[in-house]
Amino acid sequence: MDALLTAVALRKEFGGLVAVNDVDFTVPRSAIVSLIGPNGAGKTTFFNMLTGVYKPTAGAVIFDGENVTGKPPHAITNRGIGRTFQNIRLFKEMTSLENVLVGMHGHLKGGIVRTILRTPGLRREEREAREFARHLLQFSGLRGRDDRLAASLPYGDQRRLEVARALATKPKLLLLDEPTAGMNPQETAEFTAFVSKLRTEQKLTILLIEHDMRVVMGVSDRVTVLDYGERIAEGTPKEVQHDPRVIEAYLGTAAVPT
Amino acid sequence: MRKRLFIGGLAAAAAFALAMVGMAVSATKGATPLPASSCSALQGPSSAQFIVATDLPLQGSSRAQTIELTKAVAFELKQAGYRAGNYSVAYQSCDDSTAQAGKWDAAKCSANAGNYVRDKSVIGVIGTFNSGCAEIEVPITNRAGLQMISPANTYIGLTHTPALAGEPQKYYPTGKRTYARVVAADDFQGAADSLELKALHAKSVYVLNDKEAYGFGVASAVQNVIKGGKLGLKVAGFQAWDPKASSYQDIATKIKASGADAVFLGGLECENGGKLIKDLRAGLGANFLIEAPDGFSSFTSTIKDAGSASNGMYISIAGEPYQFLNSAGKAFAKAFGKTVGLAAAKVNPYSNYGATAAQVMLKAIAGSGGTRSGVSKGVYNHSFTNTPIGNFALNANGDTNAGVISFYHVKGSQAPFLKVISPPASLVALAKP
Amino acid sequence: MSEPLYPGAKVRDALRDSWKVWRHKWAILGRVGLTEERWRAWPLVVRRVVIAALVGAILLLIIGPFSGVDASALVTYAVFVALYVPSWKRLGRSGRWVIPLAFLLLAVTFPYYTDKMFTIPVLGAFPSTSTAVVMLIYVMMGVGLNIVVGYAGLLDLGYVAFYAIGAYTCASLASPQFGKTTRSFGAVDVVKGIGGIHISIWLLLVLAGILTSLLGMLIGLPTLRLRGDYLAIVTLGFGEILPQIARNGDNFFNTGINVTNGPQGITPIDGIGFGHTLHSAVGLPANYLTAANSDRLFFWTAIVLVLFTIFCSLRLRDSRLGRAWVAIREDETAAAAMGVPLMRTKTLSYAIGAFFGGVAGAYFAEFTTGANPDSFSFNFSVFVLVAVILGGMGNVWGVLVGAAFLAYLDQAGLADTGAWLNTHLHINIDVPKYEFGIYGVILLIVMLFRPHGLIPEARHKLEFEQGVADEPLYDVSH
Amino acid sequence: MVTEARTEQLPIRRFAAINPIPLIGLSLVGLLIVWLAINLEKTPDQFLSAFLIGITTGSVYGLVALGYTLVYGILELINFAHGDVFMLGGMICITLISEVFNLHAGQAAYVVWPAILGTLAIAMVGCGLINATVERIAYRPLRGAPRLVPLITAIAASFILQNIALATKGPNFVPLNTGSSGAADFLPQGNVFTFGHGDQAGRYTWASLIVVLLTVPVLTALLWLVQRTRQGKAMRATAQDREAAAMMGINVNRTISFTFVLAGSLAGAAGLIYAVYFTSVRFDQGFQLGLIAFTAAVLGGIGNLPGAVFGAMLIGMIQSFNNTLSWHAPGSDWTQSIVFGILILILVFRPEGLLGERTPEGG
Repeated sequence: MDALLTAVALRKEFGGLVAVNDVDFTVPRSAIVSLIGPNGAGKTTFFNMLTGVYKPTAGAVIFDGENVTGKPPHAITNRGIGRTFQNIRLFKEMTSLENVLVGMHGHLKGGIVRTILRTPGLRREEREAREFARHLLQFSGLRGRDDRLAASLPYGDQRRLEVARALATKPKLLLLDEPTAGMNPQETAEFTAFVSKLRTEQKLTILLIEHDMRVVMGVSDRVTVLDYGERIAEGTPKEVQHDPRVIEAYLGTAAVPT
Repeated sequence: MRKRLFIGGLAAAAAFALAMVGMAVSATKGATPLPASSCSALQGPSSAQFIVATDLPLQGSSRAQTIELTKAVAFELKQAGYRAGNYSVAYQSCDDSTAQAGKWDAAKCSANAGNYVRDKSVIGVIGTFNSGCAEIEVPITNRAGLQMISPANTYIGLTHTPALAGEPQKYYPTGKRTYARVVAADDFQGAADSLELKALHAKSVYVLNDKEAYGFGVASAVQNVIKGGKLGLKVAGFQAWDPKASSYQDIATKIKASGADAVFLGGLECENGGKLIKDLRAGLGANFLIEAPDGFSSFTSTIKDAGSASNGMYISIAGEPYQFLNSAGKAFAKAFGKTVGLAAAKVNPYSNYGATAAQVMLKAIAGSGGTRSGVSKGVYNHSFTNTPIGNFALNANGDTNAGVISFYHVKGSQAPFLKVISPPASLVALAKP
Repeated sequence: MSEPLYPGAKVRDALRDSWKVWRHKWAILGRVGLTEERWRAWPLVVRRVVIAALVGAILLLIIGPFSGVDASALVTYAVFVALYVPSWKRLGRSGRWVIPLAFLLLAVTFPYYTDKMFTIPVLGAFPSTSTAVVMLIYVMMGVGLNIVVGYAGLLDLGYVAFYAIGAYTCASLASPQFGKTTRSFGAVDVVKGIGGIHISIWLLLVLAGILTSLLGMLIGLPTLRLRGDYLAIVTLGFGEILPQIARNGDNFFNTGINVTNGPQGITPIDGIGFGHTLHSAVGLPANYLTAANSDRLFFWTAIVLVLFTIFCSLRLRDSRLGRAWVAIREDETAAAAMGVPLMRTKTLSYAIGAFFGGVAGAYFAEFTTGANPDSFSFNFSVFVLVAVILGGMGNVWGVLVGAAFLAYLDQAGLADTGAWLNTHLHINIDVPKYEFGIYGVILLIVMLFRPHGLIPEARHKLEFEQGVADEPLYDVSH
Repeated sequence: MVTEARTEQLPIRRFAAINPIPLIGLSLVGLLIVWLAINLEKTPDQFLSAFLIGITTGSVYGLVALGYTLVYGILELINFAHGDVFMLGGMICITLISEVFNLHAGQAAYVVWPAILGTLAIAMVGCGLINATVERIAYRPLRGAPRLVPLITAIAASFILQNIALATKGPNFVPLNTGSSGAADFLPQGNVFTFGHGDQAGRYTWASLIVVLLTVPVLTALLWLVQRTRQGKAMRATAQDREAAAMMGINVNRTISFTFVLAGSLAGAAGLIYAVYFTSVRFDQGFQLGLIAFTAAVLGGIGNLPGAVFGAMLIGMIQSFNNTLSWHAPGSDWTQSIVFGILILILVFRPEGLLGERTPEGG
């Protein structure tokens, strides 16, 4: 099993504050890896460095054999990393279908001249894109909601739409940032099943930030624990669960996630 | 369904038919007035065949002068019984300024010129006040053969002596002249202003301009005359003042450092001229020689805005003051002054020019045969006698041969007349770049 | 409803809620026995006739006392009824074109009937053809700016810069400006022996567009990575610098190089037209400026330009690029994470917006036969922005209406309104003087009460209908 | 597919590649210093005059810039209307001085100074109220709206204020009586000192000194207020994190209103100084000057109070040196372009300003 994504001594400082401190990290191909840690542990910062939102202060990110450190987000996305956001960040004034179509931006070609002339090739491309987008919506359980405005969808559907949109970028690696936050237990269970389905049906590698330990333990192959920007543990869910440093880190914080 | 569509279609067809009929029925009687959005109501008989329009900036600080000017033109037309020979002529006053800008506006000038051209009742235009506006309007009216007579434009390139590429032919795309002015151009004023500076014992002159078409033109004329070397003066510096600046201490410092002993303000008073004079006085002292052209000729505004700093400055105006006017001029000033409630000597010199332009226009219309091109025939190479500015002739370029410039010297809250200068032709010729 | 914060709050809330009368129309109509079900049960045509009759009655009440109902008002009403009452869409594919074609026909024939039309209450007469040309040019600029502000959500406060570049491109390359060289390329009616470069205006329209879009990219590249408000201020800066360059461009740093003719501006510009060969062969106008129906020619050409602008704008909106713009407007980070290259996409919106600004500027310069540095003030940028915001950011049709209305106000409406107010209320206020104060009030009111403009973009409208509008206008807790 | 070699030699070092921007910036500053030095050498008197003019203009810009910085610090809003509030302040002062108090040359100090202080108080209170009203009407209802929305209403407010001045005071410059120093004639007209000799002699008047001396206590008081008082703490807390401040029991709306009143009264004070020193105001001058002051605030690091004054002094100097010096100065034709050029360069290359610190991106 080779690594799809490797982070080497990744580091991020804000002013004098070290948010992520020389973290090494690996996501094997076709695995589901979780990144956990208490609030403020630097998980999202770490995510943002992987996806190019932040430039690392030091270190490197190797994706699929290519050094993508410091590349702009769209370039990283187009190389095959799709993501969702901790707080849902859909394009609220666009329909579900349009949201997904934005996700396909990097795979479509229409330039200005062809758009204005609306050439047959462009029409075909657009038609196929719409078909694929509908297919993705259906796959994500959003059948019949193509033309609803994203803002008007129920919460759970918005989460699904975010995933559908991320899938539209045709990723090799899917990053999910706390996807079950705010879901009730039933929705969470459904979502966990959906994540497993993604791996089996879409052949995706998945990296998960998650607070809900049941989700983490349920689906992950490997778990990495961050605390105060440091990697304090790494291993299978079982190993991590019994790691004394992990227990200390979680008990030491006021808000212990369940 | 089909039937309803049919009815709808029928209604539509009927609508268009009605529209066509409506178009056909358009009665025209008398002159078509210019649009109310930029022009006043028609003055004179509404059944008049023709309209003479004035095109002036009626807003901003030149307002006092221009309003009086429109009244002078209206007065002159009324005196003539709204008749020019066999034709009846009505009058409209159009505004080429916007209140926002407080001065003439390029788009407004262009729109006005378009209005005159389209309105076939307009047979002649008296205007413009600002040369920059004339540069826009003249080519437009020229294409329609519409004659313009300006009472105030002094920019040289409009009629002769190219300052810029293609002048003055570029203003006359038809090749025929349709623009004349009864006022002497900047070359006269530049020469007279330089002469006066010399007479006031200046040695080195700092020339300022307000980066406006008019101000830049007159400042350049002064600079060119001085640089011509006949007067033994020199130019210490030539620069613009920024009307939006909060202070001109910097300019004063520069002038002082340049060793100049006089400053010439080529520009308009409304471009923060008051503040400019104040700061020059403060930086250069109460006795420093300041001279300004007719852009500062609204004495009340100048003295009000500059306060005591204006004391001692010299202001030149093209034309003659009341006491130098011939009997026709004095008669006009008396009669017109009475209608607007001013003493004859207080009538603004521009009113005389406006009235003269109106007389020239009426005379030309009388012999025009009722066509626009006919009007132009009566303007060029004609002499005009006993007008409110005296006797003069317009040459083939539309320039006057009367190049008298008068000077005023500000004292306290008054600006009494000082003298007149008729600059020699050799000096006037130096003004060209 | 919370406690009113200050005395004005009640008034504000009342104003904000006033449109709810429309929302609760069924509750009100139900009192007199007309429920929504009954209404819907009526045939479509009957319903439309009722509505048309209501519209007619309202118009009669408004127009009647002010300017009197004459034949033209009746004809206008007849046209409205003919277009509105029959359901043209049911005619199938061809039926969809009836209404747009009718509008186009009305627009093209405008110069023939405008002076025969009734007087609009307060605002005065219908716009003249030359006013209509200016209106169309502003519409073009509005639609162009809408691509930047409405689609991509980038606040551009220096749109006047593009307009100025367009105007100066046209002016300097079709006038005696560069008098030392004499080049002529397709220009019509150049005065003999005058010197200068004279390129056909048609070519210059295209060239102006291309030059401005290049400049748009040049300005865009370093600045577009800035945050929204910083970008706005930087564009404002460019909008202030460019007129100064125009003003001082007659003598760059005392080098004697004259590009812009400085404060004089460049005037006049050559005529636009098809030349005498085409004129005698096919009857196309040789030179608009000398043609008898000059205004109409300018008007029809402007219509073609506006149609082209709208066409491009709509096509772009419904494309991959258009979606990317809206995505950036909504959430830049998310858009980037979905593979949208931010810089390139924003720069494109800038370039395309600039293109139309440049063409409009060039055409405006041609129409007014001159380019003058005084015309390029910050106020102009704000003017176009108000047009976009008033009509509804993002919605081409809204912007069209907004820009046309504002241009009408600017050219004639305000002056007419002022004249009307002064005669009827016996006051003496110079209304056009307060033009920009009035625009300020319009901006404020639109932003406070209808942030999506008078005619919101379809998606916003959808949102209103789904009842989101009952909540605060903006969601504070994201 | 995987290139092993590249995985082997990972660039695990700091990404502190050579950045050309500071180098360019430094060389520009170097050129500027050389240019100033040569001018100083050639025309020392002119240089000194320019310097003194720059300090005075900079002081006025500083007072206006402080208002921008205060508001931006707390709301992250560019309050376009601020310059117009300042202009209204100037109008109020000119009206009060020449029509109500009727000050003129030759009046005794015990008449002049109470009147000036009274004018100052009225202008400060008036402008504070105007600014707070603008906030109430144009910004508060839009709190939480996308950032650009209040920016647009700020422009709207600016136009409305301009038109209020246009309606009441007309389109022309509104002048004040002046004396021989160019400043208001009831101020002391004497020289603090003179320099140079003969025709070239320059002078520094009491009026100029008063302007600078008025700015210093205002800035000190402001710094004290923001850093030492309870209200200042509330302001800083609100600026840091509005929600957290609200949770800590701070009345956020009141704090914001207070900030606007404070900024407005600074504009009022600046208005007085402008009125008595520059002696004429036009309805549209505020916007332009406001933009210059905003540039100053950005230059010093927006949100940073001493930075605003520092930036204002710098801008005042740059303007004055450019306008006044003779040796290879672009001259006043280009002042506006230079100021906005600085604004653009700073925003593009160093948005945190000269004195500002880089903030956590997206933190």
